[in-house]
Amino acid sequence: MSVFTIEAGLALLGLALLLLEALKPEISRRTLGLTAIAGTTLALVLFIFAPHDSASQPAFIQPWHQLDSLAIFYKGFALVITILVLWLTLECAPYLTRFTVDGKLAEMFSLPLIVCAGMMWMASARDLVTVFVALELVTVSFYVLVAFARKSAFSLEAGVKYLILGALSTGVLVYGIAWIYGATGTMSFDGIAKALANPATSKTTALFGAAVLLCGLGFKVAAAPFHMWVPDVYQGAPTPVTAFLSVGSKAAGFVVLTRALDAFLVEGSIIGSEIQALLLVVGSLTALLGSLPAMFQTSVKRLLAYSSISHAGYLLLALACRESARFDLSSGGIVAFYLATYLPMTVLGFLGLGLMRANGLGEDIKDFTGLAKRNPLLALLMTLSFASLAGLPLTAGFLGKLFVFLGLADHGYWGALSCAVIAAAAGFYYYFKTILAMYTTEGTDVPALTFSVPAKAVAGALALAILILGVYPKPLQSVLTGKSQAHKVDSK
Amino acid sequence: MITLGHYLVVSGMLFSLGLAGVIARRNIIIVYMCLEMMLSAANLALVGFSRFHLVNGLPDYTAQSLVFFTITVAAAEVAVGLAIIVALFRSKQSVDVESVTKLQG
Amino acid sequence: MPPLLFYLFALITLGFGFLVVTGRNPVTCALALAASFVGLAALFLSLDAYFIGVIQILVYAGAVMVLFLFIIMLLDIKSEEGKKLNLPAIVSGVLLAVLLTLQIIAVVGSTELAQKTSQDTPLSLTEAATKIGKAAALPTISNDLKAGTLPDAKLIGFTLFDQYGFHLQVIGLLLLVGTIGVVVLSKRERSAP
Amino acid sequence: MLTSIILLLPFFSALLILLGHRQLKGAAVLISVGSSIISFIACLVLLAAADDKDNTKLLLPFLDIGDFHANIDVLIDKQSRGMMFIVSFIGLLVHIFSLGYMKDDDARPRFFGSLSLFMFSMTGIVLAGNLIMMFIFWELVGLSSYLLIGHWYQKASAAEACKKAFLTNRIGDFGFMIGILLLFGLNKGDVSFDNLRDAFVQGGPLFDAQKSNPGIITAAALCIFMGAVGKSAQFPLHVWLPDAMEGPTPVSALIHAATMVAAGVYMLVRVSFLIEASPLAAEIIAGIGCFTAVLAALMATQQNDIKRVLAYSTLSQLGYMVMAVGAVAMHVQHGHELHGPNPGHPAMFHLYTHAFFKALLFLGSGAIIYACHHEQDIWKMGGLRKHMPVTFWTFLIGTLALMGLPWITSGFWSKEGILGAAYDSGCSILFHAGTLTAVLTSFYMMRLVIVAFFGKPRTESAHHASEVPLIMLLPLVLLAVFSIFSAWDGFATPLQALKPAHEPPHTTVLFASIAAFLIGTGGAIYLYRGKDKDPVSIKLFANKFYFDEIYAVIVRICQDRLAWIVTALERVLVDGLVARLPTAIVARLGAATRMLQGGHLQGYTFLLGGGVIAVIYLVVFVLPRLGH
Amino acid sequence: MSVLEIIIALPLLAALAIWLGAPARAASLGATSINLILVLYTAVQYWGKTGLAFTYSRPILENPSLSFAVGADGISIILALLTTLVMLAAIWQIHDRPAIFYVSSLLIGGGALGAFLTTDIFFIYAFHELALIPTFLMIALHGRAEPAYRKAVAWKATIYLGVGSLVLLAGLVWLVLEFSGGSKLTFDLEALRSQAKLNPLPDSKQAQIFFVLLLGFGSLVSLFPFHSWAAPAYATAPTPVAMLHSGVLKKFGLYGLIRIALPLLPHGVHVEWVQNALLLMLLGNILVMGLVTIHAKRLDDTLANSSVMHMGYIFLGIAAGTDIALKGAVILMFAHGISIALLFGLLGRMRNQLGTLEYNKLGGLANHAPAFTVLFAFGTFASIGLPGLTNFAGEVLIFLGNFTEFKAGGLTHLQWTVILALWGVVMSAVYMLRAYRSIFHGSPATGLFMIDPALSQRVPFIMLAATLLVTGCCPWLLLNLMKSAL
Repeated sequence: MSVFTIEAGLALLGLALLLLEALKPEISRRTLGLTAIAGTTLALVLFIFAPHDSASQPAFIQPWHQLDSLAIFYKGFALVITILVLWLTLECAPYLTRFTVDGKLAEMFSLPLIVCAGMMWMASARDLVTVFVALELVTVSFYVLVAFARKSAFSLEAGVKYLILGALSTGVLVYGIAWIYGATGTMSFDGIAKALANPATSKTTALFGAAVLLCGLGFKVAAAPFHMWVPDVYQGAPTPVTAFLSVGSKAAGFVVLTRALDAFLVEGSIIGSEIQALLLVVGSLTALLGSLPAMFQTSVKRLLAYSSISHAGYLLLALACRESARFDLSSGGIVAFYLATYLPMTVLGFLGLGLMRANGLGEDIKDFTGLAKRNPLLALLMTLSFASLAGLPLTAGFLGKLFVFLGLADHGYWGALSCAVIAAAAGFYYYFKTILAMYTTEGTDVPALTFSVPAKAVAGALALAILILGVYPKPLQSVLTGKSQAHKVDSK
Repeated sequence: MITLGHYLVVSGMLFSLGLAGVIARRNIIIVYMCLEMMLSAANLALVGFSRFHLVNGLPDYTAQSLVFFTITVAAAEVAVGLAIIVALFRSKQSVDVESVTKLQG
Repeated sequence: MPPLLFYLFALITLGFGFLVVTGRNPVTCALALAASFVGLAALFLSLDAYFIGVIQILVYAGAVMVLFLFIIMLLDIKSEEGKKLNLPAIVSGVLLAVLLTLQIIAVVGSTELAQKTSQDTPLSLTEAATKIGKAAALPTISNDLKAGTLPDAKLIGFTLFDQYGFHLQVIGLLLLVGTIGVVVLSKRERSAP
Repeated sequence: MLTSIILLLPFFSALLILLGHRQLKGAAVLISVGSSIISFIACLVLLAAADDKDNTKLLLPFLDIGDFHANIDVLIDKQSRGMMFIVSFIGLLVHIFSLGYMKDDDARPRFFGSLSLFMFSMTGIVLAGNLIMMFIFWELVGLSSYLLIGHWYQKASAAEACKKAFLTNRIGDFGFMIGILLLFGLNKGDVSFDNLRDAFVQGGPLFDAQKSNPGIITAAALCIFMGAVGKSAQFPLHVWLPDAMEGPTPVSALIHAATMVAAGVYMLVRVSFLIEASPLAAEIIAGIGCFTAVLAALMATQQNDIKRVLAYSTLSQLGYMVMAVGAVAMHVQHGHELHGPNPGHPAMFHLYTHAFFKALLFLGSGAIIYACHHEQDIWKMGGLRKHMPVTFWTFLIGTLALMGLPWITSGFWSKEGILGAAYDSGCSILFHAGTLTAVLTSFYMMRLVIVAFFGKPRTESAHHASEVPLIMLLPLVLLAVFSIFSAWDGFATPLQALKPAHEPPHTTVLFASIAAFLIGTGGAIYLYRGKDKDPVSIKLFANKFYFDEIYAVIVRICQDRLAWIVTALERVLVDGLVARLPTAIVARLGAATRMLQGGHLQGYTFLLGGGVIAVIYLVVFVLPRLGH
Repeated sequence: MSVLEIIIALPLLAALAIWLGAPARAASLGATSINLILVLYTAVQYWGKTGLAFTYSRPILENPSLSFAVGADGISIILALLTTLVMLAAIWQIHDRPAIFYVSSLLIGGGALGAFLTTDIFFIYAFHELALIPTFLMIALHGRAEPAYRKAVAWKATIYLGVGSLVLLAGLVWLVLEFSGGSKLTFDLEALRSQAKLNPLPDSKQAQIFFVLLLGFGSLVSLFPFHSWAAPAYATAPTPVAMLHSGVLKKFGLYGLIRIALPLLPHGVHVEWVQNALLLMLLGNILVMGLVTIHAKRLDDTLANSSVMHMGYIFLGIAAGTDIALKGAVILMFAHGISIALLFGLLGRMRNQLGTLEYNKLGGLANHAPAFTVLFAFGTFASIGLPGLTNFAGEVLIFLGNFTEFKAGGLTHLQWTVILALWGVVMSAVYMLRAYRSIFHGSPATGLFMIDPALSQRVPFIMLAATLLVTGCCPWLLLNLMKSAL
């Protein structure tokens, strides 16, 4: 079974679920949710065992679909995050249904499948048309998902903000595509790379197009100054959707960004140095603008939003560091690695939030007070998640940061490195603030928290992933190394 | 003589006009209209480039395909967007951008 | 296209666009937008993109604008502005628009690409008939080309279904998602009093 | 083996007692006294031992890094053997005396433990074969002195006194350490006395340094001397010794009269080669010694506390010895040599005789205090001659020895030696001041004896005083014997005292000493016979030249005020600049960036549009010009 | 498998076990006792040897080359010994406290052990950071002050340590990049060392990297002027944390300088501007902090500030960079760790029993608690630098080590600094004796009641005091573990 079949199947499964709910409205959300999870898990299993070479794909998709290492990694990534989000939705369902008009969640189980398919296609895209189409599929689905709990004023507000700003960024993106196309005469990444390596190409036009295009993509990955939607939308959206946005959508954005930058920064590119400088500036700014305001947040969910901005900054900085002979990971590899470490820690954080909401608690830091007493295991796991987000060693988060720092230092980008360091230092403050709340016991005499065995299992697995990635990243690295090598060959 | 530059400038002005509207207007529906204007401006640029980038002596139809997709996507976005705006109006009795300022800080 | 017509349509496009941005009444704005899109469609035609021009009128000026008008009517939105103008927003909006325009003009001015005219880059339809590979196999296209007419819709159709068949499906899916979204988002509360 | 016993026995005794005295109870005293007896015997054996060729021996390892060694090596020569005898003999007598004196003290085990610790440390100083070992034990005697002065720590004055003693010594040690470091550097890391001496004599690195930069040798000598200034309570660090009298009297006898305070002199004699190498240092040393001698003697004339009189007298005598060190060095610098292979040194000789009679005087005063129920004011005594005859006679012998009763007492000979050295030094001030000190010494000692022992008892406690028990008398008698005879060859030779070789005494010196004795004694008898209160009152002397007050001001300004100012600066400047300012900046930035997130869509769209324009501006219009 | 891995793992496993429900005291005491025995075993095995021993490496990444590599030489073993001793004492003296006290002590100690016994820069760094969260939480939650104040203190310390370790990370990354040359990146200390021997960097570059490392490591060790976190943190921290952090964890920065910075950048410290900067900073530690300590009016302030001050001497040893001085620095690290842990342990007890630590409210405690007084005296005199207790050996070696290169012509900056630093020895006697006098001497203040601890609770303190005495009288015991020249 080819990878493409799996992707298409996933989208079809989403449609089928929609149809099922429409025809049999009495079907329980549990069944729907479990079916979706089972389907995605099956897809993941099939995907793992499917042949991973382009040749095995149907011929008609070859012009726009590629199956290099990066694509494979992100496809797997998308499947995993989708499963987690579906499961989180199921876990959060009791309180989510309070905010939907009919008390149902059917689309919350089917739309993620379609989104997942869209993200998988984005990962494989070879040209800007495919990127645009897949990206819009994902974005439009997210418009719906963010505003899904529309009885909540927050969710609706988030929906409106995401809609307006998202549409604005789509406009910018298309405008950028237009200019890139104008400058290079092609929409495919390979063609763009080839054209940019040609000195005859008009530099100003190319620069303009690339800049506008990157602005459009920057919105998707929450790069400063296009990040301002993130805190509001993340805070307002239902928690599973927030997790999906902050991990899935961001990863998809980064895979496209990686592809675009691979083209823009190709060997001998006429716009290479400018774009690289832009990345450094924007990355540093993003890391700072994510970290600094986060220090004053009182809502953990909003804090995680800012944290995700800050992490986007590191990822952008990683993208700015091109290959180094002394380093087995390409910048795309580092980004992939970082995202792989980012997944468990962020999802674990949102999982904790969701579980607390499910227990009737709020999302403020003060709601975390005394968590260690009420549920030591959850507190321990959340501590691990926040420690990893802060980048404490022996957790996954540290390695990601270390690679970024190594890359920056290796290229001598000291200014960017110091911004990253300042941002990380500020990060200590707000992550530790939350950790402190969990262990504070004064003035709280609240009953113990309980959560289900599967929840424990998933959270435990994520925590384990954080630790394993933190101390034994070799398997992941070797996967990425092999793949980014293949990717290099592919893109040439 | 009308050059590609003319089209591009018109497209750019339309794009800027849309942007100005998006920033300046308070009625979300009008904001949304301005967004459609921006998309159309991008389309104009695309079509312009495609006309002047001949492939086999013909306009480049890949770009025009993208324009086609953009228009379609815009339509879908409008549908979803207006639905959200309707939902907003239902809950706030207003489509003013200032009615959504609860999330901040 | 004669320069005069170009300027006319450009003026229509931009003028009505300006009306969209400044109009007090939403209905005015919507109608102005439709008019602007008509001007735009004319510009598309002048660029030999007949199909796109038609689509622009059909989909945008037609369907989309009707939708807008419909919603405006449905929600019965008054021209509620008038008294309170957000002056800083207007100033900054204008400022940004001017800056962006100047930047674009500067970029356009600095690139040779922008100097191309339709005379420099004429369509060579008859030669094209032999070069277009697979599409040449379709007699309607090659015949039209040989006859010296541009089979615009046919060529786009061919490109869409040959190169972008999959994308078309995805767009379909996207429209479906949009539909579902509309249903989900505008469902009325059943237990509403 | 012998030296290990002498050194380590008191160590283990001290350790055992100090850490376990509550379990040991009475046994503690026995352990301590027993160890001092064994040490004394071992020292006697050591006296008899023959000289070795290589007299520095490794006893215990301490620090050993590559070529650098700073171990516990003992240097056994005439000087250390003689000194060892003094230390162990007086130590033993003090132990015995304390058995009686401290009978009623609950904290007796602690006292004896500290005493053992002192014996250990002092032994270490005496046997030290290198400067670092000497420094180690130098500090340790400081500790034991601290513990013993603070024996009655409940008393605020005792608690303050022990602190003062330790801190003042620390200041001296500050210099001592610098001196050691300089010598260590100059002599390529070797600070054993033997090698240092060789490095001078046989043209080693020190010799070269002396040639190339004599200043550094002077600096080293003066720094080393600073250690002696602290330990031997020379001006300006003399203030701790009178206060140290807060300790039990046997301690004053042993530590603050006979042995520890003399360690400074002992050490100076050990490094005499260094002082001899620097004329300036020798002059300064002699000057300070001489100044201290006169100053302390003046202060002693107006003291009323029996122990304080003795304390100032000790100061004065130590000044004498230090002056002798300097004077001898000056003498040598003029091209003279001391006679003999292991020549006697007047300072060491005076140290030797002084140890006996000053210990005797202190123990005698202890007996008086004990008898008078811890009354120390001499004006509240009187007539004790009849109540305590043995004490009186022994005390008198000690006094005469200190005054230098011509020909009979040991003190006469040793003092005459010092005056002789001063005379020879070529600096007449030294000689004149020395003579003046001798006059004053006779005066205040005679005053003490007359006021305390003659006349009528002036208080009840003096009236009821009775002779002390035998166990306290025995040491007095033994010491009295030594006070008279220790200068005789029959004693001095086997005890290996560093008696200067017999030179025909200068007649001037001889006359001067005798005259000093007579004038001082006569003056005191004339002034004080039959008086009930002091007929002379010189505030300046009674208040010790206001040194304590001046120092208190200095400490308050230089230390407490400075500390206050520095603390304030540290809080405001350092913490402010390093911690608060950056934090405030970051916090402000955070707050400012948060303002961007105002929640208004129009603001967000503006930022987004502005961002696009800024990026375009940067990428298209700025960066290409920067030539990136 | 190396015995060192067991030593590192034991406390961490014990902490996990306690968190999951194992009896706290038994588990932690068991683990630390076994650890002490294991460390002593390694010390005996290593006796008189040189070079790295007990090495074992588990590769984790190939490029950049990263491995979980353990190995110990004399310095590591001495510091591991310090860690286990202080850990045992700190845990033993915990009395009637929640399990988090045990867990955090184990984590801090385990982190320190990991840092001292691994030979891969990545893990050396990582293990140190492990202690950050427990320290933070313990000060913020269980500190001995008003909640608002202790939280502020915890924040200050954490931000300082966090920022310091980030600067350090930057320095380490720079180091790794410079020494990896054109080949692949490696974090292995031994590999970097051999690189440094083969291709030493130019002096100016060494100086720059060394300075960054100095700032990074220095702020972890409260090097002036990056010290202002330390005193309030130690004064406020719960007893076991104060013992472990000031006694053990703080030594990490110094260990890093001796272990990483000096061997890789041997000329870095001798370049004039670096040396002068370091000398100024350490004089700040000694003289400024000495005066600040003199000004202190409470015992906790005195001890906390003094612990900052004494770091200056160790830096002095590092500044000299000679074999003797560095060995002295290591010994002083050990000595200071033991003595300050002893003092903080006793201070905790005083605070519990008396409720106040202000000098003008205390007095005469020696009358009631003689054994306590003796134990405290050990700490006091050790920190004064009295011979016979370990600190002296360290200090004197540091001073001597600065004078091995001596020109008769005059003193170098380094040597002038030593002379100024010697004045600090006087100052430390001033404040420690003042404290001792105010607390123990004099007549008992009214309303104060304090008794000697029961014998079983004396054990941890006796253990520390005995260590001071034994290694103080026989510092060659420690020197014999450091046969190889530094």
